[in-house]
Amino acid sequence: MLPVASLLILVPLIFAAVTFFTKTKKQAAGLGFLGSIATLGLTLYAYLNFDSSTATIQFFESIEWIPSLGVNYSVGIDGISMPLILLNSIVIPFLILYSWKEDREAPNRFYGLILTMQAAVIGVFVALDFLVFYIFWELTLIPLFFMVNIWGGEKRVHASYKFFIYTHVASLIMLLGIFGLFYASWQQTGAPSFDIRELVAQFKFFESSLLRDAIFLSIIFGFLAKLPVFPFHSWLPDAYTEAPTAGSVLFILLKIGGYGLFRISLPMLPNTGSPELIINMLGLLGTFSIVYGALVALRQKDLKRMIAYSSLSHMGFVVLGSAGFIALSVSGAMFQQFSHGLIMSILFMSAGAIQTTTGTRIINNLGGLAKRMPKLTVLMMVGFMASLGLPGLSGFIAEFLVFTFSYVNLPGFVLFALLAIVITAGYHLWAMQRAMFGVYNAKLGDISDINSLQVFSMGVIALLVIYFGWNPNPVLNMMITNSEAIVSLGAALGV
Amino acid sequence: MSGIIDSYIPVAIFLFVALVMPPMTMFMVKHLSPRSKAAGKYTTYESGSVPTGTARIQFNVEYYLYAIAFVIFDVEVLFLYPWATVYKGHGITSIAVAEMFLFVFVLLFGYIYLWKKGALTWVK
Amino acid sequence: MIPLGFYLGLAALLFSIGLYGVMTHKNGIRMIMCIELMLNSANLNLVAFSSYTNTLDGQVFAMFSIALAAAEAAVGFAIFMAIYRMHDNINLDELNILRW
Amino acid sequence: MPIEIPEFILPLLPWIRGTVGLSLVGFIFIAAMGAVWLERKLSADIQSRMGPCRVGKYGLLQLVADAIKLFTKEDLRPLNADSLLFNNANIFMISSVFLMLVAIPVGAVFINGVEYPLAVTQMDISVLYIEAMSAISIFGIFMVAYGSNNKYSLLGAFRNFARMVGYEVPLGLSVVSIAIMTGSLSIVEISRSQGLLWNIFLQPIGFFVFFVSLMADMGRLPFDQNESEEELVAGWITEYCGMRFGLGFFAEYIHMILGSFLVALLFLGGWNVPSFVANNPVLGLIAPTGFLLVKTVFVLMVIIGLRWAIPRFRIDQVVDLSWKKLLPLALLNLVWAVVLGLYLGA
Amino acid sequence: MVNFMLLAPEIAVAATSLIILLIGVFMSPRTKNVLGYLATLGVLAALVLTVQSLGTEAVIFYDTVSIDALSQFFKLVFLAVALIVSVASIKYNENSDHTEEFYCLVLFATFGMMGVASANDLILLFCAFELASLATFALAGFEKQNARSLEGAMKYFVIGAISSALMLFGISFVYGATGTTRIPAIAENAAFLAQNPIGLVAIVLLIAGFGFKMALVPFHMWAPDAYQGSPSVVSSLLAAGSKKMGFVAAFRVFILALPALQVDWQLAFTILAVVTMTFGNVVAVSQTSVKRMLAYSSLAQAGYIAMAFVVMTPMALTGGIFYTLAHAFMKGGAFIAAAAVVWMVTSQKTGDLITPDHLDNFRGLGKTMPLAALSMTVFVFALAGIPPTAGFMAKLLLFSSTIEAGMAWLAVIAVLNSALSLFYYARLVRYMYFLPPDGKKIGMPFQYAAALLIAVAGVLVMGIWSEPFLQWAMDAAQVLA
Repeated sequence: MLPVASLLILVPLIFAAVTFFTKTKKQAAGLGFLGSIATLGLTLYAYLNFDSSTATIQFFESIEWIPSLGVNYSVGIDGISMPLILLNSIVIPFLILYSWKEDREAPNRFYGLILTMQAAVIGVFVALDFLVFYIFWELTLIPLFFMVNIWGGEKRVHASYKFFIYTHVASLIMLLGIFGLFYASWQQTGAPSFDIRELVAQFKFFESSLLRDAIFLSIIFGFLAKLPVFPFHSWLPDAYTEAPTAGSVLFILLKIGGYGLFRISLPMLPNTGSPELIINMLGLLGTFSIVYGALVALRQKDLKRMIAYSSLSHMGFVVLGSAGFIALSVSGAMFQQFSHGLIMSILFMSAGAIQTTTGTRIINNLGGLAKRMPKLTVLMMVGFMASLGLPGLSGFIAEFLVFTFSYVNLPGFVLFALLAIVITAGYHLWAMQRAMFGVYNAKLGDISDINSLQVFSMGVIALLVIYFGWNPNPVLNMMITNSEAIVSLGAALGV
Repeated sequence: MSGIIDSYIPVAIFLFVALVMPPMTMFMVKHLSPRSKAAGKYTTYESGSVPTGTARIQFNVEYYLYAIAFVIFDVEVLFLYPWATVYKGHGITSIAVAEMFLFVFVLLFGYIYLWKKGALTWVK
Repeated sequence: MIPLGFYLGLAALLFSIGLYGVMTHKNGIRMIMCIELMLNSANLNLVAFSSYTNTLDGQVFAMFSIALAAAEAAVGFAIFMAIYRMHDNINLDELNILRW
Repeated sequence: MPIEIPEFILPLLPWIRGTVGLSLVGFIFIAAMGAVWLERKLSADIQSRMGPCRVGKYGLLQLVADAIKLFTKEDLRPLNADSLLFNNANIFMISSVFLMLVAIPVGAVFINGVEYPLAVTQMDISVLYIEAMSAISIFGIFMVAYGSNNKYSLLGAFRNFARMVGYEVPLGLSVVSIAIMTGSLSIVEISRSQGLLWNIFLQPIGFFVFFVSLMADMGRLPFDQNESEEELVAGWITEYCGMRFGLGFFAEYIHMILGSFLVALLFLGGWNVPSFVANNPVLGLIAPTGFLLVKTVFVLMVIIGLRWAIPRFRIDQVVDLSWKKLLPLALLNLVWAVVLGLYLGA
Repeated sequence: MVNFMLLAPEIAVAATSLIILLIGVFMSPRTKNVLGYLATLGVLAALVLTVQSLGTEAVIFYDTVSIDALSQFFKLVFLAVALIVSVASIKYNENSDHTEEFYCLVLFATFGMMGVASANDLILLFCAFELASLATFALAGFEKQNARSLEGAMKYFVIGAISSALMLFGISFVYGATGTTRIPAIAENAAFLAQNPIGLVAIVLLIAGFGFKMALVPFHMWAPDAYQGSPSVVSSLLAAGSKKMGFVAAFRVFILALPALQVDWQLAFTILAVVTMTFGNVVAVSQTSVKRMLAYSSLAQAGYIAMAFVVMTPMALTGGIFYTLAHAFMKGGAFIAAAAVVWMVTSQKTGDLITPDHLDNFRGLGKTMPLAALSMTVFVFALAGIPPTAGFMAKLLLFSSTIEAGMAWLAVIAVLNSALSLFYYARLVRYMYFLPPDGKKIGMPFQYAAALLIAVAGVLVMGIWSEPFLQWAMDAAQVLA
């Protein structure tokens, strides 16, 4: 067996390093593409060798790193991380293809950063040691910061700093929580360890419920701010909007907040001082994000900003599903992460294409684009429909699972959140109608459709959206296996 | 302890006398000497011409360099004194001799440095 | 025997005078003089303690500190001299290129 | 016949010694007057002149006449002088020589073969003490020069300063070399230890360094750059007149005499006499002191004679001599002393 | 007979400096470059000797010198700094007539710092402290024609001299109350000191004395000026080396000698640490001179390290000690990078010549001097505590141990500060990479490059392969426990 987990980090990282030293745009893009394809190959290899019927860690590797602190370099893949790795590995080659023909300065850094980002995100997904986890967690900041800061829109400086400081503070607070966990468990067992699974398992043995709450809350704060959900989201619209298209897509692929929720917070949740309260809080945050995101999206004039807020709304489903805390609602939340990554990639790519061709993103300045850009319109339609949860597309599966099964535990919240479906449908269709259909806005001049590479890359993703809408099992199976494992911990406690 | 203080009591007496003597002498002079006033008597002497400007002018920086060199080497001597007094008849070990040579040797580097840099030359 | 308190009192007084001087004077030379005063008050302390505890460490210490004070003054004067050549005065108040 | 000292006097003994010792001041004053006379006469002889001869036999009373003159001269102070410095400078010069005097033994008496040095006080660090006190005089000189606000004075004082600074170090180093040999910084001990062999023979280089440095320290020709009459009028003392000048002048001569004593004590064997002389009840009282005085006068005459043998150095030559010649020589001597000490100690 | 081999590193450093001084005066300015290599060799030799002697323990010279894990760790710190500085200074001193003085002073300063690290006696501690201080005073004012250098040096000198007077006065009380200057003996006899108000006076004076060197607020006034004004290589020595000397002295004096007064000094350090880190970070945000910004960030870092005195668990001490080494590489390297920029600005005559380290001069450094920009990025990210760098590991140890000790509030303050610090570090990175450059690409002098690479290697190795360093730091902390 190949050491797939390590290779998944190393291959993009090495390609990124080489890409940084390329001279021309062609070399950079080519190398980037090669790197992402290699990663995709590795991922497929891992996927094919993956046993989705068990919740245990597979492809496990561990090397001693700092023994005096109990730090090991240990990585592995399970049903929580596999779909997200898959998502990353699938989207990034197409992202590179999508931006193949764009002209920008310093292409070597651009593609290098994309690959670095991929490595960092996969690193977070495969890490089984808190220190390794945190290192990759922080590493994701750097490429995104640069992405926004170099190639972003007009307010890129402001947006990049806001994003950087905001999420960095959140991760530091999470780090404090990790420290608390580490020392409390050290005291408990007498041996230092940074192993995620062991620390999570030790969590329930801590005596002081105050300590447990403090640790849990500070860790989950980091995840929620990264996700983000309602009160911690203020970096999101700026960063998503100001980022270049590839940056926005990378933001979408940054599923580490939700991943942390499933990997670390949910198994700990039943053992906190007052799980009921926390579940209700999470449900509240999720619901609020759904409704708030949808409402604000409705008001947006900027197409990209609207998509950003709709992304916030979608993230609410992740939290709501997690808070539902039964196997199917949690796997719904996981699936939401996966499908959201695909859908939003299409949407941001479309928005990017519209901006580059027409020079504007303001919905009111567009109009009738379907006549001049039929291919784009079709693809964007697929994205929008999936985003609003049309049955037969992947978005529907996720939302359906979340709504249906969260209702068991959190009926009130779900009923409230159902409101948002209407609004979501409303703003999506309204935006579509204004931007793509109707009379062509002559001011936009003579514009042409997206190029064939873009069609190809967006088309493949759209096809995947449709495919997973009909047959979610390839990823849903492993999600359910793991969700059951997570939830069974809580079931024992009667939550 | 008291022996040390005792040996300084005469010093105190002498110091007192030394402090008193000049003022007393000058007091005597004041009463013995004649007095006559003339403007020219109270100017400073500048080879007979009228003094110009103040005498409190800046002086050559070389004085400073000498002062520093002096301080350095005088302190060296300061450390040598206690060592010198115990050199004989106190069973001093060869290591103390070696250490003192090392000390002087290190200072010698400084000395050569000063010399080569011209700090010991009056007119550069 | 003179009580230890007298030495300590004198030393404290000298030290305070030195400290006051350092804080109020802006002239470099005066500051060095005040610092020397502070160092010497510490030496006085050391020697007084040495005689009252019947240990020699204090006297040895005082000797070293005298030597160091001399070296310190040498370095300080060198710096002030260079400043004087540039600014024609050594008022600390008037040296304010570097701030905030 | 041991002298019985009553119990109650013991604590007062230092006071008594100090007070009695003040008589030494008188002795030294007279000696200083003698030295001035000696210098004039000697100089005259060297230059085939008469020298003082009007007042008293061989002009012996010339100094008394000078003193009367000084006492009755008007005390002038320039208007732009700094009176605080100007008026009090003398105190420093006089203090310097007085305080040196306290520690210098001017001889010794042997009573029943037991040695009693004729020093006001005996300290175990007397050499160091004397060096320190000798250096005080420069404060006085500088106060005069700066206080009188005269350019010649200040120039003289600065030269004085440069010279003093240069020669303190070799002086100190040569004293250290002697201390190594003796194992003590007490002048009495050092003098006593030369019973067999004078230090001048053991450390000829050291003697040379010490003697030259001492000359410079005292400001004797050829090292009187601070006065250098030909260029600086009278150097630092230009504005001093009358008795003020007299006091400074006197302090210088006392300094010279004390310096001669030091040379005799440190290098020329001190008051050591063969033991049969010392044990003689009569000779023991006189001979050691007399022997020391003879040596001192000899040194004094050498110092005076050198004035006419060597012209005054330029200031740069003075500084060169101290830093570039005497200092290495002194270090060489130190090494020599250490080696000698090891050899003699073994 | 004393085993002189125990002092071999010190002897190597001192001998090198004397040899440099001696042969330097006989050389012409053209050939003096050799001296830099000689100094580097000497420092390297000392470094090798120190590493070789790791693990030995001895107390020599009548109990005045203590060779233990703590002293050896700090010797490594100082020698590492000296290595970086002397390599970089080869370029700085090119064609200078004062090369030998520069290296002599650098090595003397290092020698003094090493002496402080291994002092087991307050006399030696004070003397070595002063030796290092005096050498650095002179170094700070090394550019005699540069008004900034002189002003920085003067402020440094005046405040440094006051601090040494305060320290000496404090030491005199400690000596008076315990009757000894040996550190272990002081700890034994400290009972009287603990009951008497004199103890408090001594603590205040000592904290003030060491605090100046550590540049803790409010004793920091000199630091920004001196760091900004001094030649950059010297700033590197000051920030990375001389500051650590204050810490090792404080470790020795407070923790080893005065544990009886722990309550008092712990309280003082709590306040100082919090104030220092907050002040440093807040002020650093608004700086336009990079060296000054680094100076304020250095204050903040001192505040973090001072947390070790507050927490006082073995883990925290390990963290503090580890932090000093990490900070030596990070800050030392950052100042060397600044030195490279100053060199670029002055040799190319482009940009703001009056403040050659102005932020504007860092514009587009990624294009003009890619290596400097890249390593500067590594350093500032390390300073901000971003993994996988030494700074991250150091903060991890320090902050986590604070939580362990139940001082979550302190950890939160520290963490928020460290987040704030990212703001100005990121700004520097932005200037280097995202703003257009003024000039063309410039060949980087290999001496600067070498120094930067050493520092980068240090930062990364300590971050990635931390185990041996951690072990050393733990051993060192063991001495204090």
